Amino acid sequence: MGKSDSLLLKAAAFAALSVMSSSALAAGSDVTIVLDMQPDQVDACQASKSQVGKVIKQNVTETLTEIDPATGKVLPRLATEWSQVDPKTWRLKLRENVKFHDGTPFNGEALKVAFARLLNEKLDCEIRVKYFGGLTVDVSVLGEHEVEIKTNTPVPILPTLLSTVTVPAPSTPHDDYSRQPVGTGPYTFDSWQAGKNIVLKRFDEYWGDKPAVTSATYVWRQESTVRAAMVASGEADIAFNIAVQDATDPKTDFSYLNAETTRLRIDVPIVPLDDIRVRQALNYAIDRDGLKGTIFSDDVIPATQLVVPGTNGHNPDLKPYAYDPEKAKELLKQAEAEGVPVRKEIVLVGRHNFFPNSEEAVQALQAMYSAAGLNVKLQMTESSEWYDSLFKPFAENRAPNLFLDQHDNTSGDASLTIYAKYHSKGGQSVLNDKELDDLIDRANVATGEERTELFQQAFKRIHEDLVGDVALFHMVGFTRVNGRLEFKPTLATNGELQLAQVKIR
Amino acid sequence: MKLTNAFALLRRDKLAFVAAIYLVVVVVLAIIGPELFGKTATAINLRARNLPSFDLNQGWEYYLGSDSLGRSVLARIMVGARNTIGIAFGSVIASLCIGGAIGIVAGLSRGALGNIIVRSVDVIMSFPSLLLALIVLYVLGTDPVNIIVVLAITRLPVYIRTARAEVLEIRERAFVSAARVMGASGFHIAIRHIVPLVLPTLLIIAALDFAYVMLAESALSFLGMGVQPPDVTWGLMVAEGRAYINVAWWLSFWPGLAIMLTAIAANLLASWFRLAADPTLAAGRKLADAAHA
Amino acid sequence: MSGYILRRGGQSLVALMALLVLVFFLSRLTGNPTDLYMPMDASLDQREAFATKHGFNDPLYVQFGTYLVNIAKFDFGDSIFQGRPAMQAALEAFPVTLRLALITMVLALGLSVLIGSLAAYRPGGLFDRVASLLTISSASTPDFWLAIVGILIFSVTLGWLPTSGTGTFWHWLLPIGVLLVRPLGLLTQVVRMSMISALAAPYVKTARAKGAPKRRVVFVHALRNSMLSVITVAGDQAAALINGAVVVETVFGWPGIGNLMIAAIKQRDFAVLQACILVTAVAIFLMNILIDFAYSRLDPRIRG
Amino acid sequence: MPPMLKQNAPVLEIENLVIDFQTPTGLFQAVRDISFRVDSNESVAIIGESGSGKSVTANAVLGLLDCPPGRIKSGDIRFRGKSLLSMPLRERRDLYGRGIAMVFQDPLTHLNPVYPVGWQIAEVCRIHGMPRREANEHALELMVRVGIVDPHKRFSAYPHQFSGGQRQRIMIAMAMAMQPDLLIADEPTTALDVTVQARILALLRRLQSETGMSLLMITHDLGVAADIADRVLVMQKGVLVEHGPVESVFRSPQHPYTRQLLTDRSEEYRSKKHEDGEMLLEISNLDIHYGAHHAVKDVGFTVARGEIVGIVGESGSGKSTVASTILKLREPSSGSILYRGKNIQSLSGLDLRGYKRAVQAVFQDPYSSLNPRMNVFRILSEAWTLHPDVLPREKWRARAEELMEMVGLNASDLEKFPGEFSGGQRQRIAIARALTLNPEVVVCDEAVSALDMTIQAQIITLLTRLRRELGLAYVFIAHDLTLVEKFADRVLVMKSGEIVEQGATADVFGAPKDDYTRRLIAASPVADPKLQAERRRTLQLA
Repeated sequence: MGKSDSLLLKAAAFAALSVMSSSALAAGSDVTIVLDMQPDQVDACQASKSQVGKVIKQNVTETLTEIDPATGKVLPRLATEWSQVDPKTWRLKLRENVKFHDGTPFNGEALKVAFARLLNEKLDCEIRVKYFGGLTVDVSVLGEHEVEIKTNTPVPILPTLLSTVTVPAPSTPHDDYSRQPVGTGPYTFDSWQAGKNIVLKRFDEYWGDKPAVTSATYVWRQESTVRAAMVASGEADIAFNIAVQDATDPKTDFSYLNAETTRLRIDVPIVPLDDIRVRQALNYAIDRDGLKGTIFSDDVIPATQLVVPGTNGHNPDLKPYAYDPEKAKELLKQAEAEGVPVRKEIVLVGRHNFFPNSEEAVQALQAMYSAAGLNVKLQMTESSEWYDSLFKPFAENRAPNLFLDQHDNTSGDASLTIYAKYHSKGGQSVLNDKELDDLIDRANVATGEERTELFQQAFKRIHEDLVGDVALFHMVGFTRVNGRLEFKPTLATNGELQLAQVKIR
Repeated sequence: MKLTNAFALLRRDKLAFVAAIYLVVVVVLAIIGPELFGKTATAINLRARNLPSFDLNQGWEYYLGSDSLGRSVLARIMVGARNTIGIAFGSVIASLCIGGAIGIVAGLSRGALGNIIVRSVDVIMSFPSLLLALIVLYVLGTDPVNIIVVLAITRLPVYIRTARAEVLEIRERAFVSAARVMGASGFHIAIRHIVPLVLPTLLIIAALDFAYVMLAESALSFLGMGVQPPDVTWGLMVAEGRAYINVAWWLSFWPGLAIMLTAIAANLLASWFRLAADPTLAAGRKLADAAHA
Repeated sequence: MSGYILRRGGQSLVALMALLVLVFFLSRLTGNPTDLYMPMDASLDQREAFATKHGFNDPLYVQFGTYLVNIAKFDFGDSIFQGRPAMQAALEAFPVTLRLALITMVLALGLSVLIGSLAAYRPGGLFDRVASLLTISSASTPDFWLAIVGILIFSVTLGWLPTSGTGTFWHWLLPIGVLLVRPLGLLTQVVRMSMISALAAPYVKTARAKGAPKRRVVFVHALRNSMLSVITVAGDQAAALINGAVVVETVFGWPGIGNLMIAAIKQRDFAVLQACILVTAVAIFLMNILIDFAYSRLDPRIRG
Repeated sequence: MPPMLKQNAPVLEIENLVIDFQTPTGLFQAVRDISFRVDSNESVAIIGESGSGKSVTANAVLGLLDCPPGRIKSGDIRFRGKSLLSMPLRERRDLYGRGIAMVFQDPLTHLNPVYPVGWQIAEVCRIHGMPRREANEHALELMVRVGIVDPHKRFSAYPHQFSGGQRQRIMIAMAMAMQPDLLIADEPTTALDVTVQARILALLRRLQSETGMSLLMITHDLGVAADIADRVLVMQKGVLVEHGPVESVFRSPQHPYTRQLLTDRSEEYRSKKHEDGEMLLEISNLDIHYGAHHAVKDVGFTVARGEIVGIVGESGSGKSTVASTILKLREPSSGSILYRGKNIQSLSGLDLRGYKRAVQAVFQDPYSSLNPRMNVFRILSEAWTLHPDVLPREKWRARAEELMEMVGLNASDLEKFPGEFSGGQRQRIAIARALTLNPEVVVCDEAVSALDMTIQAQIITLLTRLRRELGLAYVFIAHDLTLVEKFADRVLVMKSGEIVEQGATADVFGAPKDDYTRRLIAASPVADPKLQAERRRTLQLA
C-alpha cells in the first residue's frame, strides 16, 4: 500500500503542476467566455436568439442601429442617419469606409442583399419571424451609401427595428445557413469546433476603435455551479447566468437587469378567476419582499408591468401590490359570499429549468396562495408542454390556471410586448377588453409622445382595472467576471456581449 | 417453520441483519412518513433557508438542516421515502413480473415466438435506456406512475434474458421430464416447476436493481423529467440540491446517503438471500459434496 | 465464420429497422419543434407556415414514408435547429463518446479483474469486505452529484484538475472517474463471484495437484474461465455507458453524442435523434460481434 | 532413483489421520484415525462407498482439502519419510506434481476447458522449472506414451474435443509428466464405458511397470480393485475396517461390511416373471434422427406385463433415446410404438391420459429428478392434481404415506424437501412418484447408476419386490452388465443405435453370439482377483 500511496501523491503533484501551466492560458488579451448552452447556429439572421447574439451580434456582424441600454434611445451603428420620407418610406445614410472581413466593401448593394436574405422564406430566420412578420420591405439603392426602405404598412419604429438587422457579407449563401459568418464587426469568426468551442479573432481593419481583447473563446457548460467554478479556477473570464446561490463573491459577481420580466398570467375567462376580487387577492397574497433576496436575487425589481423601465411606453406611476394577506382573505370572503367558488382548484403551471430557482419559486408561490386560503395545485411542465399552454388556441375545458411566464423585450418599445400578450387578438392573450384593444391599436400607429402615453394608459388599464396578471419581478442575471477584466453587464447583455467593451486591467 | 429458519439465518449474518433493520425502517417511513411528517416537510419558511446540519437550536426536525425554501431536510427525507421506495419497488416488481413471465415464455417456446422475444430484447437493449425513458415520459407526462412504467420498461430486458437462460437450463432437468411423462401441460410445468426455481435468481437481480432504479430516477430528475415538485423523492432532492452544493452541501448529501445506504442494504440482503434462498438445497448439496470430496 | 457474420448482420438489420420505427413514432408522439424553434412572439400563421414547410402537418405515415425513402438514399434529414445534415452532427459527436466509453471500459475491466480477483482470493477477508463496500457504495451514488462534487473538490478546492471541457490529458480524469464508478462497481462484483466459483471448479484442483502456486492458479487457471461471464456483463455495461455519458457530458460540457441526443430530444429535433440512435445502435451491434468474437477466443468450446 | 534400491521402503505413510469437516449442521468427522502405508512399486486400492472418507484421504495427501470446511485435526502424512504436514508450503508444492501426482474422476471437469491439452501437460513441467520448448517436447512424448493418436495435431486441441477415455489418458499423461514416485488415482474410470475402462486400467498397469512408481487407487468398484491392486483397504464411514493382500481380502473377508460388499446378490435380485404375459408395448422398426445423426436404427422389441427388459450398451448407443421415445418425450422419425395394440403417436384424449398413467419413469440423477422447491408430499401428489380421477383429494395423504412406506421411507418424511435426503433416498422418492398413478411399465433410465453399491442393492431389491407385488414391468437401461445379468428377464445389447443381440438374459450372457457382446462381457471386471487376472489375459490375447 505504501508504495502505491506515494505513487498517487506523485501523480497528484504532477497534475497540479501541469494544470497550473494550462490554466495560464486565461491570461493576456485573450478571453474565455462560458455560456449556459451551445448556440445551435451562428448565422447572422439568427442573431436575435440570445445564445447566437452573445457570440456574434456586434462582434462579428453588426446591426444598422443600436439601442442605448440606459436610455432606450436609438443610436447609429452601420446606419449613420435616418429620416422618414412618408409613413411607409424611410431613408438611411450608411457608414462609409466599412469593410467586411472578406474585404468586400459595405454599401447600399450589400445591404440590399442582406435584407433580401434576411427576409428569405426558405430560411427560418428568427429576425424575420420576430420583427418583420407580415411586412414586405423594399430596399432601393440611392447611392453608394444611401438607401431607401419602403414597407407595405406604416412602421413608425423602423429605426428601432433596424437595431435587430445584422448585415452579413454579400458572399453569404442566400438559401443556406452559414456556419462561418462574415460581417463587418470588430471580430472575425475564426473557428467553431462543434460542441467544443467557438473562437473569434480581432479584425484589424475594423472601422471603429481597436478593442483591447485580441481573441475570444466561447465554451458552454449547463451547470451554473460548473460555470462559476470555471471563473473561480481561472479557466474562464466571463460566466453567464450564474444562479443566485453561486454568486457568492461581490467582487466578481455582477447582477444586471436582464430585460426579463416574470409574471403569472391569470386565466381571466375561467371561473373563479373571472372575478376581479379573486385576481386582486392573488396579487395581495404574494410576499414579494420575502421572495426578494432569498429565492430571487436581492437586486430584482418588483414589477408592475411586462416591460422594464426605460422601454418606450413603460408607466413609472404604477405601484406594485403590497403584501397584504388579510386583504386577500377579505376579498376572497366577499367573493365567496356572492357565490364565487373560490375554493375551486387552480392550477399553477410552472416550467422545468425555466430560470435559476424557478422550481423553488413556484413552490413558494403555491405555499403563499395556500396560506391565503386558495386551493392551488402545482403542475410542472416540460418546455414543449409549456408552449402548448402559452399559445392560443387554449383548451376549452381547461381548469383555471396561473401560468408562470417570462418575457423580454430589448427592442426599447412596448409594442412588441403588449399586442401579443394583452390584445384580444394577441397569440398569448387571455384578455378580451375593447378599451384595451383600442388603446393598443392606436398606440401602434402613433409616434412620439402620443405613442408613449397610449402605451402607459394601456399598462395602467391592465394593472389596475383588469388585473390580468400577477406581475412579479424584473429579473436580474448574474455574470461572474474574472478580476483581470473590466466589464459591467447591462440590460443588453442577455442578447449580446460586445467584446469591444471588455477592458483588460 | 421456513420463516423462523430464515430469521435465524438472518440473525447469524450480522451485516445482513443490520441491512434488514435499515430497510424495515425505510419501509415503515414510506408507509407512515407522509402522514406523520407531511406538514413539517412542506412548511416553507423563506427566513430560515439553508440552515446547516447538526444544529439543534431550531428543533430536531432541522437537525439535518433546511433546504432552499426553509423546509426540514430530515422531514423531507422521511416523507420522500414513500415516493422513492414506491417508485423503485413498483418498477422493480413490474419489470420482474412482466419480464420474468415473458422470459419464461421465451424459454419454454421452441418456435418462432422465443426468437422474436429475444430479438425484441435486442432492440430495447440498443436504445439507451435513459433516453428511452425520457422520450416516453415526454409522451406520457411525469406522473409517478408513468415513471414506474418507464423505469420498468427499461429494466425488462435484464429479467427477460435471465429468466430465459434459467428456463433453458431448468427445462432439461429430469423432474420436468418426469412431469411431462405424467402428462403435465406446458402451463402446469411453468407454474409448478419453472417459476419457483427461476424466482430466487430474479429476486436477487431485483434487489440489485433496486439501487439502479433509484439512481435512474434521480438521473431523470437531473434531466428534468423525474418526479416533479411538490412531490418529493430522494433522487429529486439530490438533483435539486446539486445547485446548492457550493453553499449548502447537506441538501444533496443526506438524500444521496439515503440512496447509497438503501443500495448497500439491498446488496447485502441480496447476497444473504443467495445463500438463504434455498437453505435445504444449498446445505444438502454442500453436505453431500463435502462428504464425497 | 462469414456465414455467422452474415446471419448476425441480417438479424441486426431487422432489429435496427424495428428500432428506427420505434424511435420515429415514439419521438413524433412528443409533439413537434415548431413552438420551440419559433420566437415566442411569432404569430399563429407563422407557426403554421413553419410546421407545414417542414412537413409536421403531414399525416405520420406520409412523414414516415418520406423518411424511409430518404434513408434509402442515405439522406438522414437535416437538423431543424442546427440547419445542417443530422448525420453530420451525429458523426461529429460520436467519436468523443466512443473514446470516453472505450477508455472507461478498458479501465473498468482491468481494475475490476484486479480488485475482483484479489477479493475472491480470500472471500470474506478484509480486502474483500473493504473492496465490496467501496465499489458498491460508489456505484450507488448519483453520477451527476459525483461529478459536481468532484469538480468542487479537485478543481476548485484543490486546484489539481481542470473543471470541465476537453483538451489535455487532465481534462479526461474527472469525466472518466465519474463514468467509471458504476461499471467498475458492477464488474468487480461479477469478477469476484465468477472467480469464487471458478476457484471451486475441479480443474483448479488439478492445477493445485500439479504444484502450481496460488498466484498461477488464480490468474492463469481461474481468471480466464471467469472472464466468460464477465465479458457478457461488460458488454451490457458498455451499452449502458451511454446513459452515464449523457450525464457526464452534460456536466463536463463534452461534445459527445449523449449530450447531442438529450438536446435533440428536448428540442424535438427528430432527424438528429434518429441519426444518433442509428449510430449508437450500429456501434452496439458491432460491439456485440466483438464480444462474440472475444467469447469464442476465450472459450474454445464455442468455437466448436 | 532406480526402483531396486527402494524396495519395501514406504513411499507414503499415513498415521492416525483424523479429518474434520465443518458443515451447516455441525462438525463432521470424515476420516477417523486411519493409518496405512504404500510401498514402492506397489498398487494399493482403497475401497469404499460415498461418505467413507476415501477421497478425503487422497485429497489430504495433496493438500487439496479446502480449509474451511476440511481440516486435518491430527495425525501425520509422510512422503518418503518426510512429514508433509510440517513441511513449508513451498517445499510441499514442489513435491506435488513431481513426487506425488493425481488422476481424478471425471476428466472433463478436471481439465481446464480453455487451454489446449498439450499446454496443460507441459504446464506441469514448466511449473517444476523446465523451459517452455523442452516442456512442450516432453508433453508430446507423453501423449505418445499414453496412446493418443496423432499427438502433433492433438497437442493444441481442447479437452472438449476428446472422448472420455482420451481425456483420461491426457490426465494420466499430465500426472506422469514428472515421473512421480506415487500416483494417486481417484475413481479414474468411474464414468467410462467398460471397454474404455479396461484400456485405461491396462495403461495404468503398463506405466507402473515401466516406471516402478507406486499406485494408490481409490474406487468403489470391487472389480477394478480386484483387477489392479496388490493390497486393498476397505473404508466405511471414515474408518479403515479391513486391509490386506487382495486375494485374502476378497477370498475371506473378515469384516461384516466387506462381506456385505462382496455378497453375491444374484438370488436376491432374481424374481419370477409373471406368467400371464399380456403384451403391453410393441416397438417395431424404430428410427430416430437428430439432424444428420442417425441415433436409433430399426429397433424393435416388446414388453409384456411383469417383464423386465434390460437394455445395455455403451454411451452413445442410443439406449436413452429409445427410453425417451417410449416416454413420449421425443417423437420417432419412423417406426411405431404400440401400447395394447394402439399406436401411441395417434393417442388422444382419454387414451393418451391412460398411456401417461400406464408408463412412468425413474431417471438417473437423483439430484435433478426431484424439484428442490417442492416437499415430498407435493412431489407425490402432483400426479394426482394432473389426473384428478385417480384419487380423491382426501385420500392423498394416506396414499402418499402408504407409498413412502412401500419404498422404505418414513411416512413422517412427507414434509421434507429433497435436499434433506441422500441420493438413495431420493431415488426411492422418485420410484414412489412413479408409482403414484399405478403404472404398468416403469422405464428406469440408469436409475441406479449413480448410487453406491449397497444402496444399489437396496433399490434393486425394492424394484424386485414391487414387481412381485404389483406386477410391474420394467424397461431397465444400464451400462452395468453384471447388474442387468442378475436382474433382467430379457436383455437387448445396443451399439451405435442398433440392437446387436437380444434374447433371454441367461442365453445372451451365457453364450453371446455377437462379437460386441462378447467384448462387452469380457471388459466388465469381476470382483475376484484370480478370475479377473485370467479374464485380463484372455482380453489381452483377443
